[in-house]
Amino acid sequence: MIGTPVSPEAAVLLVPLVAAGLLALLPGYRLSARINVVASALSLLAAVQLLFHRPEAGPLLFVDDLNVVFILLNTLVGFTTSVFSASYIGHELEIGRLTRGYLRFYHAMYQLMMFGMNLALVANNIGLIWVAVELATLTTVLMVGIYRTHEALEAAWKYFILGSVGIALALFGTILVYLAAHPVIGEGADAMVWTILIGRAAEFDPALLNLAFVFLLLGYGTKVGLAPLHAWLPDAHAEGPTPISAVLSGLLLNVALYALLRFKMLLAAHPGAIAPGPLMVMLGLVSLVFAAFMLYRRRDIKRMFAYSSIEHMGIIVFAFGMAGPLGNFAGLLHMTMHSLTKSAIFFTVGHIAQVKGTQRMAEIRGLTETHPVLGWSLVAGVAAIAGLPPFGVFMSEFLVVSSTFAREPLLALVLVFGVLIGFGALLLRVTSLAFGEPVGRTGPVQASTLPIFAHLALVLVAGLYLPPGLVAWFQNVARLLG
Amino acid sequence: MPKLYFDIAHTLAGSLVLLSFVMLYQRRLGALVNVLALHAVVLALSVAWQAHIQGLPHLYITAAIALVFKAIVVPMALRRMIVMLGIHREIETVTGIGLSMLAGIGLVALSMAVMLPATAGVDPVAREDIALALSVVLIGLLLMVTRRNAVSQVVGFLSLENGIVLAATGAQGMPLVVEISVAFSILIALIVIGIFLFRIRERFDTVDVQALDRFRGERR
Amino acid sequence: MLTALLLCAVALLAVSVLAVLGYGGGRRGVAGGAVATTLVYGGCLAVSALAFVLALAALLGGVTAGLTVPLGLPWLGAHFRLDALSAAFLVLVTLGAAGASFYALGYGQHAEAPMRVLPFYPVFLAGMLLVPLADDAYAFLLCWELMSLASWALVLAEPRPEENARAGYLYIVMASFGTLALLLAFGLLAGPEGHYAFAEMRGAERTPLTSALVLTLAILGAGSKAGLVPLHVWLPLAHPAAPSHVSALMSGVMTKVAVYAFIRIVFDLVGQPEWWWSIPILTLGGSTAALGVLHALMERDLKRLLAYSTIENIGIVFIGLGLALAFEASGYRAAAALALTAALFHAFNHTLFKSALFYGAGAVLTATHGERNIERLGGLIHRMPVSSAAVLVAAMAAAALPPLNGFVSEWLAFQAILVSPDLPQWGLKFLIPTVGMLLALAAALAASCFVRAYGIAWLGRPRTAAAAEAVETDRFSSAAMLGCAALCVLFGLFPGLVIDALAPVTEGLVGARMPAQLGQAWLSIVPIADSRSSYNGVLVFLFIVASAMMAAAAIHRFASRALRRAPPWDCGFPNLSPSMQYTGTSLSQPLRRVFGPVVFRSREHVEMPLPGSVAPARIVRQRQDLVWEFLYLPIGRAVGRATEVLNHLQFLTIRRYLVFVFLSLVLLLLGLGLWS
Amino acid sequence: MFLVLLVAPLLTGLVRKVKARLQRRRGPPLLQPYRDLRRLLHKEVVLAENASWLFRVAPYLVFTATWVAAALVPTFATGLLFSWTGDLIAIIALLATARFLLGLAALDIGTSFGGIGASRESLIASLAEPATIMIVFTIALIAGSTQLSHIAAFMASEDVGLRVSLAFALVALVIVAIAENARIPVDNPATHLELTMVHEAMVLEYSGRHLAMIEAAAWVKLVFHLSLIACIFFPFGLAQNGGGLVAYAMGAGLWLLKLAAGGVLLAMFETSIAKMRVFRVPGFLGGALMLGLLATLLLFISGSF
Repeated sequence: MIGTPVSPEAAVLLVPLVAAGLLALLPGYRLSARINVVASALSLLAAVQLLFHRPEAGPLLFVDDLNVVFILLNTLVGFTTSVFSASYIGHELEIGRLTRGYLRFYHAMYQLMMFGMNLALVANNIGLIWVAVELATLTTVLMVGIYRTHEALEAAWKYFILGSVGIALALFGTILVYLAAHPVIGEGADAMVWTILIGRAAEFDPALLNLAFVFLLLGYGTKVGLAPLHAWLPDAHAEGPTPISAVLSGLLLNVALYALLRFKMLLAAHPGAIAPGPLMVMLGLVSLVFAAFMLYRRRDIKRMFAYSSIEHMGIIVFAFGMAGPLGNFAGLLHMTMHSLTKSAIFFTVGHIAQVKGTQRMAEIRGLTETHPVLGWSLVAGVAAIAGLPPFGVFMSEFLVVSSTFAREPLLALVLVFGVLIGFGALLLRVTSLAFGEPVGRTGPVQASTLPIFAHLALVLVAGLYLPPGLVAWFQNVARLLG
Repeated sequence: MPKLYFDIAHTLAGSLVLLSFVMLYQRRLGALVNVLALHAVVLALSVAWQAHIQGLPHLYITAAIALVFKAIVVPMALRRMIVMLGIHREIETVTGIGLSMLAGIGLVALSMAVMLPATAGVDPVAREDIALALSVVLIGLLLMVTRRNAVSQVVGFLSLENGIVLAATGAQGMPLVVEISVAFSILIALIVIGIFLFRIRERFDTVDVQALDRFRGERR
Repeated sequence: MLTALLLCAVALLAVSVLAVLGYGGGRRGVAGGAVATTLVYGGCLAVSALAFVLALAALLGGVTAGLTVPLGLPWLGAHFRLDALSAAFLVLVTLGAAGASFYALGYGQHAEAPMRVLPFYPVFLAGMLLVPLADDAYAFLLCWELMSLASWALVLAEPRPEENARAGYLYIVMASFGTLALLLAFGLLAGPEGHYAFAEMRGAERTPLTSALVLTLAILGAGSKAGLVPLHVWLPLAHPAAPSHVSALMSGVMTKVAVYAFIRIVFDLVGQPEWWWSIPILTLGGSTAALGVLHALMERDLKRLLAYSTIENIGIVFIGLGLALAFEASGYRAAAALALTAALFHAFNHTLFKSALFYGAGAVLTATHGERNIERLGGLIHRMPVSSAAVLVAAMAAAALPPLNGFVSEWLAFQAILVSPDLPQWGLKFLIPTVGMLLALAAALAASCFVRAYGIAWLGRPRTAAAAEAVETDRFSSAAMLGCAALCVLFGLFPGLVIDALAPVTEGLVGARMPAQLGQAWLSIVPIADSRSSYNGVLVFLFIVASAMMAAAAIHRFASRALRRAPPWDCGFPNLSPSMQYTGTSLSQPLRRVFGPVVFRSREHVEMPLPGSVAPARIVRQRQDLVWEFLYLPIGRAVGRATEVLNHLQFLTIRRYLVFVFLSLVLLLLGLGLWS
Repeated sequence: MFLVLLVAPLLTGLVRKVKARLQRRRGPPLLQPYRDLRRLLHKEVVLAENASWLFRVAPYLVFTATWVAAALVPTFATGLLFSWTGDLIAIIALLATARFLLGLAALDIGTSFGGIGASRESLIASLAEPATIMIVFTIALIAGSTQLSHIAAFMASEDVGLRVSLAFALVALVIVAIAENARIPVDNPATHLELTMVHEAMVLEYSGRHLAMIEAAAWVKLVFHLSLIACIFFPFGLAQNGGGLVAYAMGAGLWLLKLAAGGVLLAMFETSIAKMRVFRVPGFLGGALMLGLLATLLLFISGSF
């Protein structure tokens, strides 16, 4: 990409967009799958370039330390998911769950969704962020419903309606922010440019900012999957194709969270506004505890991990709500780790569901005996997501819990309670899934284990050793977040 | 003159709230759709007025979209839907009409209480607009959650969205308003299409897949 | 020294990686498994033997060293430190590890699926090796959880029967509970700024409330790992589920690592203790000792029985720790040193004899193809002479009988109790004698328990064909057992060796040490003063041996030497069949009748068939673990109910979900309105 | 040490004689136990077919453990040779060792009687032993030592006085001694009735020299307990360390007298009371345990010594 006429931030957007167009036209799923992988790889390259080459903030696009984290994560997981998707989708085609036409649609939508998410991440205009999030949502809605079964359509519909309401609320919040900025910055697009807003946030009307934040919290919070706004999330994860579940959990939630964080920074920059922290802490805890309890009665393996995503989003939002250098650092780390781990889990689960021909957990047992690689990957993934060392999630949970307990013991106790409850549920399930008397089909696997191993290895290394460069970067971001 | 501007804007926004209440009050679907159409017309007027007083011609586009799409196309589609899907003409409510009216009044009070102190520094036209818009949004949401059948829920969502457009146009010089209203229209169109496609009769959430198969002309 | 120890841990991890790679490399099949087993356990043995030498040298040489590795928390690094306490526990850990590895060289060959054990075993060892070395909260918890996780995988190494999976689940949940408690404790110790290094924690100022909270959390965290009642429920399920050498490690060593954690936090990091801290510890310790042994007495599963006995011994260790805390808080440093030495010594002894006992259980398992129920064993002493001798010695040590090591440490604990009237606090004046009674009761019941265990499983006549056809175990296993038994005897005879070796530990923690023992006449041990109490294992042993020889010689000289084999007499009852022997259940029946109704709410009722019916009459016993009944089940039920109630939220209509959105919005707006 | 061995059968003989006399029988002669012993020693051993080495070794070990324990009690003089080898706790533990081995031996043949015996013995022991420890606590707290010689010396000195705790301890110790020695009302040493025996059931399979060792051990144990009571609670006349031959002789004579008195009292007690049901024994011993605990608690609380 070096020396290309396109600047990296534009490349991050253009590659998926062009690829989407291309994929929409091209028949043949093998080729499409490859193009999909290549396009994702190119986006990743472009994103990596952003690390070294930081463009000036424009009125529409800008890149700073914060969103580079998200973009990089986004493109990375997008890339690995596309690799996974290539093998996954092939199998779906074989067993006839999808037709070729739908596959073409699928690949195009995949890139379009990546475009939407990348756009939301690099956008400098709060209106543009909103549009991009909506785009990403709509594309995922279509993908969730792609199997066209009763359940899939229902899930997509639920996602669509709840998402629409959320989006409407977010828009109202965005308008209110504009309204707050308007007397200070003046009319026009400038009053929606984030870099300008943050600079003068202290002069805004605090009450209006508060109000805006309530709407934005609920609006984007719906996308993040915070309870009690979460209802779309489990079904969407469970009924859609597994690569989409991975991307939803690993990426889309992050994108919405990113939007939320931007506005949180805006509020934090104003001394007179309400502290956004307590609200986020509250919602985070509610999500965590609620999702932890919900994990127990799940029968569908993907739905269970979807609830686990809610749980972790709760922890992340909690961490960002607690703020402080440790809290933000932990939140950021946890988000990264969660994305990597959860997508790895979904990769594994996808293959498991394909091998076993079912997503019902009662019909999947004794995996470590019948399919050692998948079984142990699942165990490792669950151990990682449950916050067991030496995986990275442990480090972030360690930081969140220990830093909170000294400040707010009660909150930390609730947090620990929720974590423990969730842990119990996850381990209960993984015990029966991975151990015990094998049940169900024992056919061979054609799994692409590379993405799984890559993610788990990253998470493992992160639990033991974080490179100083990364730490400095994250710490910088944590400072940015206040 | 500014007084007049203000009064007209105020009246239009106020009548939007009033119409929202009328929607809450309606028991019959057909009438509800009619009120929705009227709601959209008033919105279009209001937007146009804003375009006039703010001197922003592109807002006329928004007004036109509101008029054509929301006041004519969507209500027509909804009426057709009622006929085609054989939806009950009675609206099944969760709470009594009286109660939802009371709740609506509470919501308006809430939005005033929240919004007016918050917008002290804002231009009075926008201030009134935004407060009333919030009321419309909240009542729209209330409509969605207290009505059991799909059409009235769509109506609720539409009025919610009208409130947002009102707010967006009220905020002076806000960019992207047109784009946003277009995006929203797409959303609404999708919802309406979705209801058609999935034959969602009574409830918002049971998808009739068999109907869908018939519609697509293929059997699995 | 420290670096070398860390390298040992790394070497263990490397062994594990090699095991996985070897597996991935495709060397499967029986032969490959055997080679891998030998290689892995041989490697572990070599490394842990090396580490043992290093740790021993460090302990005796008084080495302290610190090291920071750029791992773990980025701005902190992983701190490691070697001091007397960690060296002492390292000696224990590595000794246990070396023993288990050696044993497994033979025992591991019988494993059905070696690859489910081999990769995790070295990791488990590494975790236990690293915990005592860790010197910051993150490294500590990381190693701690590494240990838990690896042992969890080992518990699940034999995933069938289903019970084992359940045991593993309960174990990992309790372990995680413990870790979270420790995490919170460290969070408090570290303060809001996050001073996670232990060195910083030691110096920090704390309010009494914070310290008390830390104590509570340490009890919860370390106690759940160690198996303190009421956090013990997982232990009798999980320990036996693992392969026997791992059971030995879990019971003998891992619980001690938990004790280490407790000592490190409460004696070292928190700072000056308050006197009342000892109350919960003593209470828990006493009840743990008594309840553990009572359960052991009722248990029919050989390995589970041993696990319950572990609980008992942990109780004894904690009694010692509680006493030490009480003394230290009141400034009686010498007495504190005595109590702490008793606790540490007992921990050490327990490692030795419990390892031997679990090895023995493993040998039984191998010999009888997995028979763990003592009611189906019997007569093994004839078939397995070497193992039976080693196990007998270990059982006597576990029953705290002189001249073995188990007795010495309990004796020290009694001595510590006898100093305690000096304590000024009234609460302790009531509590300590009671705890002393519980300790005595536990010791006596332990003797009964091991009479029962050994008598039923090893003596008598074989009750099943499997037991009748048992064969002596392999050389490695018997050598490991004999080694442990020999050490039990050795430290029973020369307890002064251990006591003096522990002196730097107590000096470091409570600022005093027991008087040097090796200088005493005739190698006897004198905890406080000659006139107060003393004990001489060697002489007791010599006396017994000498007089036994004398008696035997005299009898053989003067008495008839005639001997005739005949069927057992049994009061003239002819044709005894093995099933007419006393069973373990009937053996413990009197004690069950005495303690059962209170402690277990046990019931017996007879199902008598109607006259004329040919159905057998049955006696049905019920025994409940009240802790399980009144603590865990309610929690489980509460969670169940909560999930059931919340689960309705999964099946709502979209409209209802919208209601949630709507209500959150209205609530937030209301809140905002009220706030402004 | 050997003195104990010599006296033991005599004491048992005495107890039997007195009992018989109290029951208006003539009873066996005083020296009958010696004869029993000799007879047993000269008989051949009938060993069960499936007896293991443990079964054959146990009698010797049981005997010696008891014997060593008895030898550690300052019978007639304090500061005997090697008395610092083990303190009171160690002595009790030695007896426990003996009991442990005997219990194993009882189970070795695999008969139902052995099981009954071991089972009941373990019940008795597991209550008697803590009670003993509590008594030890009481005494040790008063005397400031667990060394028997020191205790005896302290008790013999003037500054003891009368104490409630000591009385409790005495009663408890007597109860324990009765239970430990398998006397009525806990056990009946003379019975071979299946349902009532405890100790006898355990040794049912022994014969010949093995039985002789076991019997001797039981007799020594009785001497041990009586001497223990004597030396702790009635330490008068104990020869002090290095007190000269006369003092030793005096002490020995007094000790014999004390034993005789104890034996007579025991016999009287045994005749005047009936044997208990096995399941009433825990109550009996539990009483001892409670008394011991109470005594210790009182001492802890009074804290005055």
